[in-house]
Parts: sequence; structure tokens; C-alpha cells
Amino acid sequence: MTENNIVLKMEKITKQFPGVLALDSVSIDLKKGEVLGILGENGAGKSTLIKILAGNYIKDSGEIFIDGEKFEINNPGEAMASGIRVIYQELNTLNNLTVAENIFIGEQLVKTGLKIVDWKSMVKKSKIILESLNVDLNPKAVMEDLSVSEKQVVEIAKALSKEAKILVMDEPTAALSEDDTKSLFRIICTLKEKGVSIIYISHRLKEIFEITDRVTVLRDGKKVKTLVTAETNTNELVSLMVGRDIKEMYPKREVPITETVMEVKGLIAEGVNNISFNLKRGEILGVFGLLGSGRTSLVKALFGANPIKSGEIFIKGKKVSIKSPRRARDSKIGLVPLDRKMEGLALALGVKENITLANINDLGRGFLINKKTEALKAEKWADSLNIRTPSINTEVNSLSGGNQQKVVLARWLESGSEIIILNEPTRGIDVGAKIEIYKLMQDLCEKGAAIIMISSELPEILSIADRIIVMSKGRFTDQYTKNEATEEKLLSAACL
Amino acid sequence: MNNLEAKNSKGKNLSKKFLGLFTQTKTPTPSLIILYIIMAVIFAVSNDNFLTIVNFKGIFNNFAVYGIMAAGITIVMIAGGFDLSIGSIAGLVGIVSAVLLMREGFIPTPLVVIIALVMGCVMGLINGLIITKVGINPIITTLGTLATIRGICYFWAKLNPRIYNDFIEGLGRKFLGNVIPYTTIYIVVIFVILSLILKFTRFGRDIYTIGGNESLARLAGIKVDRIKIITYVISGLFAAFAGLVLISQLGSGRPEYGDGAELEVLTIVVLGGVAVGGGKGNFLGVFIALLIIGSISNGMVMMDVPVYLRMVVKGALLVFAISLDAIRNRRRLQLY
Amino acid sequence: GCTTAQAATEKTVAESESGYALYEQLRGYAQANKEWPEKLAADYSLAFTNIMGGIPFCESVWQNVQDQWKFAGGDPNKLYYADNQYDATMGLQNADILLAKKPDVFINFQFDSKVNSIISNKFSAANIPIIAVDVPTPGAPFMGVNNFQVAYMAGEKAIELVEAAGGIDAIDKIILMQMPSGGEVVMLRSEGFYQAFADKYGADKIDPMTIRGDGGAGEAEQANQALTDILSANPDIENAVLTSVNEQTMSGCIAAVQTAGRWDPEKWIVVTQGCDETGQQQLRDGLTDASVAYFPEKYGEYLIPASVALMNGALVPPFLYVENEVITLDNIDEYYPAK
Amino acid sequence: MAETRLQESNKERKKVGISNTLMLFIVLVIMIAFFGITSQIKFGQQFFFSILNIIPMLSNISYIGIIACILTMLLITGEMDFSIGGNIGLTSCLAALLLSKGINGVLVVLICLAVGILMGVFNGFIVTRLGVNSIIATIGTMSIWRGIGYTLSNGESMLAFNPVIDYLGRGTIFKYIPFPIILFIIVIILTYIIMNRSKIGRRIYAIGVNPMASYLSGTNVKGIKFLLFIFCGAAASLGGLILTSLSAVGMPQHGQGLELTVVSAVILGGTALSGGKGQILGTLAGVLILSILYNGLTMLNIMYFYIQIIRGIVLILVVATYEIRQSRALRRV
Ligand SMILES: Nc1ncnc2c1ncn2[C@@H]1O[C@H](COP(=O)(O)OP(=O)(O)OP(=O)(O)O)[C@@H](O)[C@H]1O
Ligand SMILES: Nc1ncnc2c1ncn2[C@@H]1O[C@H](COP(=O)(O)OP(=O)(O)OP(=O)(O)O)[C@@H](O)[C@H]1O
Ligand SMILES: [Mg+2]
Ligand SMILES: [Mg+2]
Repeated sequence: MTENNIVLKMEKITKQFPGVLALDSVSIDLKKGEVLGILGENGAGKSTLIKILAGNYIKDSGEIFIDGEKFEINNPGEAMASGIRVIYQELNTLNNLTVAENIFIGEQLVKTGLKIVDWKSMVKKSKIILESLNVDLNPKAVMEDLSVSEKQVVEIAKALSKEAKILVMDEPTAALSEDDTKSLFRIICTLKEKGVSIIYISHRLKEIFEITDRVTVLRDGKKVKTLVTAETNTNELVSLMVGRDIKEMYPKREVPITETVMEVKGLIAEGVNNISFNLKRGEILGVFGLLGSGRTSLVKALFGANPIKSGEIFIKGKKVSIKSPRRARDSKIGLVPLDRKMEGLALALGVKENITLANINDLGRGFLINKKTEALKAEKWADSLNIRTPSINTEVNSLSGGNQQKVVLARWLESGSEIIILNEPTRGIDVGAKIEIYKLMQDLCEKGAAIIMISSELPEILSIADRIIVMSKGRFTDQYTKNEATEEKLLSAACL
Repeated sequence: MNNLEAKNSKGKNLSKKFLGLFTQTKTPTPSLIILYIIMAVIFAVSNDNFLTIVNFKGIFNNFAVYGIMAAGITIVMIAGGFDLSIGSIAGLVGIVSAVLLMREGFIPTPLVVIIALVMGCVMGLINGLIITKVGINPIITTLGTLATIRGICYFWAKLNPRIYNDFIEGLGRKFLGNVIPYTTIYIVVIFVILSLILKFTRFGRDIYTIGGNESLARLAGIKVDRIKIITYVISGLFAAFAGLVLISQLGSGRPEYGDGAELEVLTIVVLGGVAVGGGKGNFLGVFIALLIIGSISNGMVMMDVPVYLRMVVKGALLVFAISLDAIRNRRRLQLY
Repeated sequence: GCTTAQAATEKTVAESESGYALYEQLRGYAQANKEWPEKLAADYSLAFTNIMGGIPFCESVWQNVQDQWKFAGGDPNKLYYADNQYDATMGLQNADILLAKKPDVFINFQFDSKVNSIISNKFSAANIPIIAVDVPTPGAPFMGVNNFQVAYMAGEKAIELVEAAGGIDAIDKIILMQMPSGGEVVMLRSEGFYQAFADKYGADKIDPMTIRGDGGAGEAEQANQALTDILSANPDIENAVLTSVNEQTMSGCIAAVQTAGRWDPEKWIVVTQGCDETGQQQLRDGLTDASVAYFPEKYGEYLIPASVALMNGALVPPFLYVENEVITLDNIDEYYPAK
Repeated sequence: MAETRLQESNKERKKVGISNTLMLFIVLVIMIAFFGITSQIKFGQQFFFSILNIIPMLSNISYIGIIACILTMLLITGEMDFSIGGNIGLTSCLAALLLSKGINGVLVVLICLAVGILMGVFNGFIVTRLGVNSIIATIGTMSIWRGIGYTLSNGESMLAFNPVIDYLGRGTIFKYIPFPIILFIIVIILTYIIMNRSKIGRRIYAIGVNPMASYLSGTNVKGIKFLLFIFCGAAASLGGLILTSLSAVGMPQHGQGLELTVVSAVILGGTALSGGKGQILGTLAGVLILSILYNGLTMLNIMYFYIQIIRGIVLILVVATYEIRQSRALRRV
């Protein structure tokens, strides 16, 4: 390969955050029309690297070359102007505007001449883009009414709305179902043919192998290695990422499954239509479904955050009415929600405060908080879940996605929940952390907890769940035991 | 609950149909219109002078000043900002112009008008710069400029200039064909133009984006600071114009003019469905809110409600209006 | 009859010799409106609160107080000032602040007579004499206008004009633009006006034709809006009698009538009170027909002599009423020569 | 590992905790020094630094301070209560009215507080249950309360002398310290403990930062907001009673425009109106700065409109300095 087809070159990029050296002289290069994967554990610095490329953060040192020319990026505008488009890891949508408008934020289509915003063609164009992603979303729909997954699709559409030279995707499929992912890959391929260069960040090795040409591995802010995807394999990548060998990607232990702890009969709620199932002690119940199938609505209903219209819930044989998350918590149910930042964390508060948020009452006798107790509780979980943070008082805001997820989980472990509902627990979480979380889930089961796990990631749900129920359009369609279940069965049931 | 939702969605279709151009998604306008109709009926029944041209001339002239100020603050608030200094700006512009006009023909009228408007823009610019460049919360900033500017007005307290200038006098008093007050025309024109700008220019759309999520706006490459500053300049400009109308209607310039206008205008704008914190709002809503607030006091004089009770009724109506709207617009039940 | 009259005169003479002599003398100095022959105010301190800084009336009062204080040989640095901004709470705070400066006399110009009672307690506790301006302060000599009387005078003048214009039956409405937020004392300024009419034509005739409006905080703006509403509520008003609590309010009212396109100097009988600079201008512009002058620019001519008298341990008459005058276009130049 | 992290984090906490507030208190000290010196120079005697000045000033602002502290808590949850001024007007008229009916002072106090609580309940209801924007909702109730005050008193002010009421605002402890100041101090201590040490305080902050997350963690968001509105109602009517006592008069105009004063003080103290940020001590500093500024300038015979100008500039300058210091801190890292 000759120098001249190198579109982007980032040389010795260094970035320091309070207490963290996020990037330590990292260099990458990107060829015309290639897909470069970036792998790394949570906090490895992937997002930081691309945020610098996007002009979102200012690098402390290092150089950026585009088409061989040195290029200073001081703000997102300049980055976009030079053909860099980014799909950020965090959702960035305006909830009270329409889909079409969100897709064209900051660069609305205008009629030639008067420069008047051209709503018609914006709607038309967004329809085309959305169709190419084959989701049927009404461009005129208001963002607010969309489910997280639907929002994620809009994010992608936004990045595709304009011709890009370099397209960066930071975990674009985190919230996507298999189908959406497939159509996304189809689009990536066509873009490649058009000569667009793509940086693709994901924790899903499956995808890395499927779509990338080369892959760069980061660890703790340092670049470990760049390899040609075809010439490597899962184990090599994983061991490069985590710095040690990993035998089992989806470790599964045999946990004795005993009596029923939760029973749901004919549950009807917003987005949920007549769901019945039961959950046993020590069991991990997987819930599978496509975008908008009602899984989140279901768990929200179970957790009292989505009013139940009819149906009954029994916990340990006792009928309970869960009117609010408080009731849910008191009946020892815990929820790790889908959207960490919006629903999971108080970002401006410290790790400590977030871990103890669900059971402030136990932070000391009576009216006051015993800071010592609190600190020790927080420390315990920070250590045992190995949450990477300078201190337990650091704002969770500055933690990487994976570590943020651990904080949320820690909250429910701290409040000793027996029924733990995890909505996409490993979304945006690296292999190492994933395995830790799988282990954690099973430790909990051994301690007698029962777990409901929503997941769109087939290999994960297939190997971790003991039983899988499938939903479609808010209805229950089918259920399988671990041994019966196969990808085909699940997908077909999900499309019923 | 169900029929409520039904009404709600019907209302939405309605609004979609005939409010199309001026409204963003989810406007409170329909409920405001309904409320206004109810009010109008009550007032009209209790006093047949309510539904008369004479009366509406009065109503419109009464809220002219607030209406013009509302135009500016609406833009600022949609962009997520806040401007409490408008009353003081109007006051200062008013008294200074009046002083400039004291010596007949000493300074040509057009020049006075220009000076006035420029003053408004400059004060708006100062607000904008402090807020964006120093990065102080807009409420604090404008609370500060409110006090400062009001204080400056009193430099001219001793001379109390009356307006003899025909042009300025006509500005807020004349009628088109002896029916439509000029002031009404100003408001309608201003609101329509600003609506078009909001709906059909990138600048307008960027205002909504910034108000909705500033960091997102920055990521999208929008020049956030510049646009925010412009919104404050606009607000200052309209406050200045309001100041001119004020001295025109009152026939003199006094340092206390425009005192307390900020809360009145804020009430109108928020009632009109402009979200505190930004991202939402449209001028039709503001206009109807203007009508409602304007008619309340007028209607109470019509029904001659005892002076002391008027405050109570006014507040109650306000609370009722905003509650009605909240209930109507509650699409999913409030969790927290 | 005549004996009692004699007794009365003797009594006053006696009093003035015994007590008020100094005051009378100083009053003489003050009216001369130049340097006093004796610098009696030297090395005394005087505290003055203004009811509402900024409005012409109060500015004139304050100006005259300062001038007279200088004439009396007072040290400007020992003339303490605070602005009550028509706010009883601020009046209270200011009183406390000025009390901390231990003045020799305190002139209290604060709108709520009842709040004044606590103020007077504090100062008498520190035995600092008070002089009340326009609004009574318990136990303090009162200087200024008798609100009710003045309003009554205004009423009588209005009646005179009504009669001249063809009698009360030619009048559609009597509009009192009041200022409830100013408290009772200020209310008297319009109720006295009403009383004059009631006494002349009988309450049952006057009541139905009386309209009371809330002119807000005594400033033009709200008065303007209030009258605009009243006008639209009564589209048939052509000939009206209009009064208000002060000149600012009135300027707003007149503007409202003009804006409504219903202004006709012939048909509107406008009598107002205060006759500060705004008022004089309105008279000259033929907007108002008459204004009862309070002569704010003369207040100091009463206040400073009284203060200095008190400083020098002399007595001061319990009531120092301004000689009010009804000012019209005919006599305005006697009192306020055109500039 | 845990221990070291713990210690370092404690250090960090201290660093963050006070900076903003500390700066305000420094400003305060500078101001006090300035006024002390200038008044000495101008008048040749010390008017400012005198019991005769300081004590009355403090009791005059005590009711503002009490309300400000409570309002701070509400603001931190991201809600606002503009109706405090109207509440004061209503309360003071009610109190005077009841006293004039010869009702026992203690009973009057209790009734007024109860009514204040009711006003809080009303605000809380429309804001949390009907989901009305609290700014405009309370602007509405503000005028309702004041209007009721005018109606009760028929626009007239009423003398309110009564042993109990008198004591509330003008009574003294140890012969010198006025009772309202004691009340103020108590409120400061209580609110400080609540916000910095207590469980509910933690919930209040969390709600301000992310109501959804708090809700999904089992916090009763609506309930706490409701409670705080009630606190505000009670605090305002207590303030109303104190003001009634200080002026010995009940009048509907009492507390007019107070809302802006209090809010400026609170913001000056570093509370974010968007919620989630704020400190009681900051509010205390804010209240003191604003009132001492007025006191000192009046002491120096400064015309009111100059005072306004200076007040405005100080407000902006203080917060500006704060912002600048913060952004520097960020850049340094
Ligand atoms: N705004 C910030 N302030 C302070 N520290 C930050 C900030 N953003 C990121 N960091 C820190 O920099 C490191 C790298 O973060 P980054 O988000 O790049 O990791 P990542 O590779 O994207 O992780 P993930 O796979 O979970 O997204 C982390 O330790 C994180 O705590
Ligand atoms: N509270 C609600 N009110 C109205 N509609 C809702 C509500 N919650 C969800 N929906 C709608 O119901 C459908 C199911 O949403 P939900 O988020 O549960 O699907 P999902 O399968 O969880 O999607 P995801 O892939 O994000 O998990 C979506 O179309 C969503 O827009
Ligand atoms: Mg990342
Ligand atoms: Mg969902």
C-alpha cells in the first residue's frame, strides 16, 4: 500500500483527563475505502480518540493528517467540513423534534436561492435513508415516542445524511437487533465501494470479523497493535485487549434452579400485550425480541415504571401490586435500565452516590447519612466489580460506558435484590467486563437470585440464558429452554 | 383518562390542520384557544361591551408593549436562554429618547429612533456576551442588568420630558382606518416574520437545536455562542421598540416605565407554551396567551369585579389555564 | 361669640411666646429663601427619608430640604438620606439604618401611617424627635397636606367646573383613579374628592356614576392600562370628571383617553393633585383643568425650621399644614412663573 | 487499595466542597471592611460597625434568610416558588385580622403556619400532580395569595400588637440577640444538616441531577418535591409573621417583590436554577452580601438608584469571578 491512499493519519495523540491519562501517544492510520476496527476494553480510550478526531475534545499533543496534510481540528464544525462524520456512542437526539429534523440537525436542506429550509425534501430524503436501513419509521414522528433502538437508528441515519469522507461509528449496533445490524453492514459495504473510509468501534468481535479489514487494539490508552482482520482470530484479539488469555467468552456454570420466585399472569400495559411467564430461583430468563417488540415496556411494567392495565404478579406465591419502582425495590426487584445516562445514572454525582442511590435508607441509622459506612459500601463494590475510577467521588460522567454500567449494577447488588432485571446488560461493554458481568450474574443466581435478561445479542442470550421467551409486537410468541434454542428459532419467533 | 386522551388527539389534529405553519409539534395552543373562547363567552355574557371593536382596540393597545417584548424573549427562551432585563431596557430607551426629543427638532426624529433601537441592541449584546463568553447563567446576568439599567434610568429623573413629537406620539396611538391599532399591526407583523424565520431558516432551526440540547448543537457544528448572542440582541431590539411604544402611549418619559414588565411577559410567554429551558415554543401560542392575559384584567373591569378581588381572579385564571394545558398535553402520565 | 374668639387669639399668642416663637422666627428665615442670619443648624445632624425617590414631587421636596439645610448652616455630610420606595419594609429598614447614625432629628416621609408607629417607638426610645411628612407618625408633629381636605378642595373645584359646564346631569361618569397599594392615607385623596360631590349632590345620585379604578403603584403605566379598560367597559362616556392620586397617575390616565381617541378637553373635567413639574406642564398643555398644589418645593421651608427648632429644644406646632392652592391656567404664573 | 482511594477521595471532596462558598465569604469580608473604613472616613465615626446597626440589620433580613434557605432546597430539585411574596402578604393580613378579633397569639401563629402549609400544598399539588411548570404556576398563585391578602384587609394596613407576635420579630434573648436572628440561625443549621448530612438531602440532590434515575432507584420524586413546596409555604408564612412583628403591622403589600430579592440571593450563593447544584452556606453568603450592600451604601448616603446599579454589577461580578475560577480549574487539569 502506498502512502497516498492513506486518508487519515493520527500521530502520537495524547489526552489527559482529571486523574486519567485517556490516550497515551496513540497512532492510527486509515486507508481509502477500508473499514478499520478499533477494539479495547472499557476505558481503553476508543471514544476519546474519535472525539478528538471529531473536534469534540482538544488533544493535548499529537498531530492529525488528512490526505497527508496536517490538520488542526478545533471544533466539530471544522471536522464535519473536512468530511468527518461521527455516530457517537451516546445518543444525541432532540426529543421534541421530528425524526427528519433530527437527521438533518445543523445542516437542514435549503432551497437554492432564498436558502429557505426545504421540509419536503428533508422528509423525502430521510425516508430514503431510513428505508435503506430498512426500518419503517415515519420521518414526521416525534423523537419522544421512539424506543431507544429506534433512536439509535436515527443516529445512524443522521451520519449517513451527508456525503462523508471518513465515517466513524462508535458502537453503532449497541442498541440494534440482528436485522438492523445486517442492513447497516450492507450500507457499510456500499459506502466502502464508494471509497468512504470507516472507523468502526464495537465490543462485538463477531461484527469486527464480519465487517472490518484491519483492526487496531487499544489498552489503557495505549495502542497495542494493528492487525489485518483476516490474519487474526478471536483469542488473539481478546488476549491483546485484556492482556491475558481468555478461554471462555460465555462462561456458563450449572446453577441449581429451584422454586418459582416470580409469576406473571396476563400482563397488559403500554406496549405490552398479555404476557405470562414464571421465573425460578437461580434461573436466568432471557427475553428476546426485535426493535420495538415491547421488551423494555415489559420490564418497565414489571418494575412499576409503566402502569399495569391488567394482569397479576406473584412473588414467592404472594400477589403483589407494584405501583412504583419504590414498591419494586421493596419487593427486592432491581432494574438495570437500557439507557444508562438517561435512566440509570445521576451523571453529575459521584460513583459513591450512584452506588447507594437505591438504598439511601441503609446509609446509617435514622435521619442522617453515615459517610464512613457509605464510603465503605461504595468501596466494596468499586473493588469487587473492579470499577475503573480515580476515586469513588469522581463524577460517573467521566467514567467509560462499561464502568458506568457496573456502577448501576452495583446499586442493585448493594440493595440486595433477589429478582434482577437487566436490559441489555452488556451493551457497550468490553469482553473482559462482559465476562465479569456474566460471572456476576451467575454468582447472584448461586446466592439464590433470579435474573431476567433482555438481550439482542444472540450468542450471548443463547449461551447465558437458561430459558428464553421471545416477544413480538408486545405479545409473547414462543419460549425455549437453553438446549432447544437456536438462532433460527429465535429469529423466526421474533418475526411472528 | 381515555376520553381525555381522545380529546387530546382530536385537539392535535385540529392544531395540525389550521395552525400548521406557526406551530411546532405538541403546542398548547388548542387548549389556550378553548380557554380563551370560554373566557370570552363569560365576559361577553356579563357585559355586552366586551365583544366590541372599541373594547378590542383597548385590549390590544394595552398589551402592545408586552407583546412586542414577548417577541424577543420568546426567541431567547426557545434557544434555552432567559432575559429579565427587557423591562429595564424599555425604560432606559424610553426615557433617553424622550430626553433627546425634548428640544423640538434638536435631533431629527429618525435619528432618535435609530439611536433608541441601537441602544436596545447594544444592551442585548452586552447580555449575550456576558452569558456566552463569561458563561454566567442568563437569569443571573439579566437579573443584574435589570437592576443596573433601571438604576441608570434615574439619572434623568429630575427632568420629566413630555412627548410633543407627532411621529413618536402616533407610534403607539394611531389606528389604521380608525379600527386596527398600529400596535396590533406591529405585533402581528413581528410574530409572523419571526415565525417564518424560526420555521424556514437554518438560523431558526438552530435556535431550536440549541435550546433542545446545547452540547448536541455544538457536536452538530452549530456556532452556538454566536446564535445565542444574536437572540439576546433581538430581544434587546424589541425591548427598545417596546420602550418607544411605551413613551408614545404614555405621552412622556419616566425612569420607572417598564418596571416589572419582565414577570408579566414571562408569564405570557410560558403560558403560550414556550418551554423554560428551551427547545419548544411557537408564536401562535404566545399570541393567544397575550390575548388571554390582556383580556383578563379588561374582562374583570367589564364584570366590575371589586378591585381587590381582581388579583385573585387573575392568578386563578392563570393557574387554571396552565393546569388545563398541562393536563391536556400530558401524553404519557407523569412518572416523576 | 366674640369673647371666645378673643380668648382663642390670646391663647395662640401666649403659646407662640411660650413655645413656638423660635419656630415662627426660623420659618420667617426660611421663607426668605436665602442664607439664614444665624447658623443654627451647624454641628447638628438631620435624617430624612423620602417616600419615593425619583418622582418629581419627591425630588422637589428633597431638593428644598437640602437647600434650606444649607441656608440654616447645616453640614451636608450630616444630612442623612434614605429612599423608602413606597415600601413599608424598606421604610422600616431605612429607619433602623438612620437610627444607627443617631441624628438629632428624624424627618419621616413614609407611606404607611401604621408602620410609622413602630418607627416612632424606636426613635422616642432613643429620644430622637421625629417630624412626619404628609403621612402621620404617632407622637410627631405633622407637616404637609391634609389629604382629605386637599381632595375635598379638588372636589369643590371640580364641582365649580361641572356647574359651569351645565350641571351634574351633563356628566356621564366620575372616575377616581386610586392607588390601593398606597394605603388608606392615599385613598383619602380620592375619597375626599368623592365626598365633596356626595355632599353637594347627594350620595345616591353620585354613587351610581362613580367609577373607582386601581391605578397601581402611583405610576403612569398601570393607571394608563386601568383607564383604558374602564373606557372600553364604558363606551358611552363622553363628559366625565376625572381625578387621581398624583400627577404621574394622571398623565397615564390622560394618555389613555387620548389613545382611545376619546379625548376632548372641553368634555373632560380633569382636576388633579400635587402640581409638581409634571402637573404644571399638564396644566400649561391644557390637559388638566386644575390641580391642587402641595408646593413640594416649599416643604423644606417648614421642615428645616421645625427640625432646627427641635434641635434647639424648642417646641413645634403639632400641625404644619401647607397652604394649598387650587392652581389653574389663570393663576399658575403667580406661583410658577413660566421658564 | 480501597483505603488509599478513600483518603484521596476525601481530600478531593474537601477541595470541591467549599471553593464557591468560600469565595463568597471572602467577598463578604472585603465588603464589610470597605464599609467600615469608608463610614469612618466619611463621618469621622463608626456607624457601620456598631451593634446599633448590625443587630437591626440582621433581624430585618432574618425572614429573607429563612425563606432563602428553604427555597434553596426546592431550587436544587429544579423547581421554583415565586409565590413566597404573596404568601407573606396574605399571612401578615391574616395574622393582623385574627389578632384584631382578639384571638390568642399562639393560636394565630399556628393558624398562619397552617395556612402557609396549605398554600404550599396547593403549589405542590398543581406542580407535582398536574405537572404544571412551577415558575408560571407560582407566579399565578403569587397573585392569588396577595389578592386574598388585599381582600382580607380591604387594602388597609392593620396594627398587630400582641405579646407573642411582638416577640417573634422584636423579642430578644440574653437581652441583646433578637429572636428572629436565633430562628434564622436555627434554620441555617437545620437546612445545612439536611442538605449535607441527611438522607433526604441526598435524595434532593439526586432528584435535581436526574429525576428519572432517582425515580427508577425507588426515590419518591413527586413526594419530596411536594414536601419541599410545603416547607416553602411554611417558611414564607413564618417570614410573613416575623415581618408583621417587625413592622407591628399586617398589610397586603408586605413581601412585594421579595421573590426576586430572595432568588437573586440564592443564585448569588451558587445554586443552579436547573437544579442539582447549590449550598446552604452559599445562600447564607448571598443573603448577607445583598443586605450588607444595601445597608452599607445607604449608610454612606448613596441614592437608591446608585445602589441598584451597584447591586446589579456586584451580582454579575461575583458570579463571573466564580465562573472564571471554575473554568481555570478545568483548564489546569
Ligand atoms: N469527559 C471526561 N472527563 C474525564 N475523564 C474522561 C472523560 N471522558 C472519558 N474519560 C476517561 O478516559 C478514559 C477513556 O474513556 P473512553 O470513553 O474513551 O473509553 P472507551 O474506550 O470509549 O470505553 P467504552 O468502550 O466503555 O466506551 C476512561 O478512563 C474515562 O474514564
Ligand atoms: N410508555 C409508553 N407509551 C407509549 N408507547 C410506548 C411506551 N413505551 C414504549 N412504547 C412503544 O411501544 C413499543 C415497544 O417499545 P419498547 O422500547 O418496549 O420496545 P423494545 O423491544 O424494548 O425496544 P428495544 O429494542 O429498545 O428494547 C415501541 O414502539 C415504543 O415506541
Ligand atoms: Mg466509548
Ligand atoms: Mg426499548
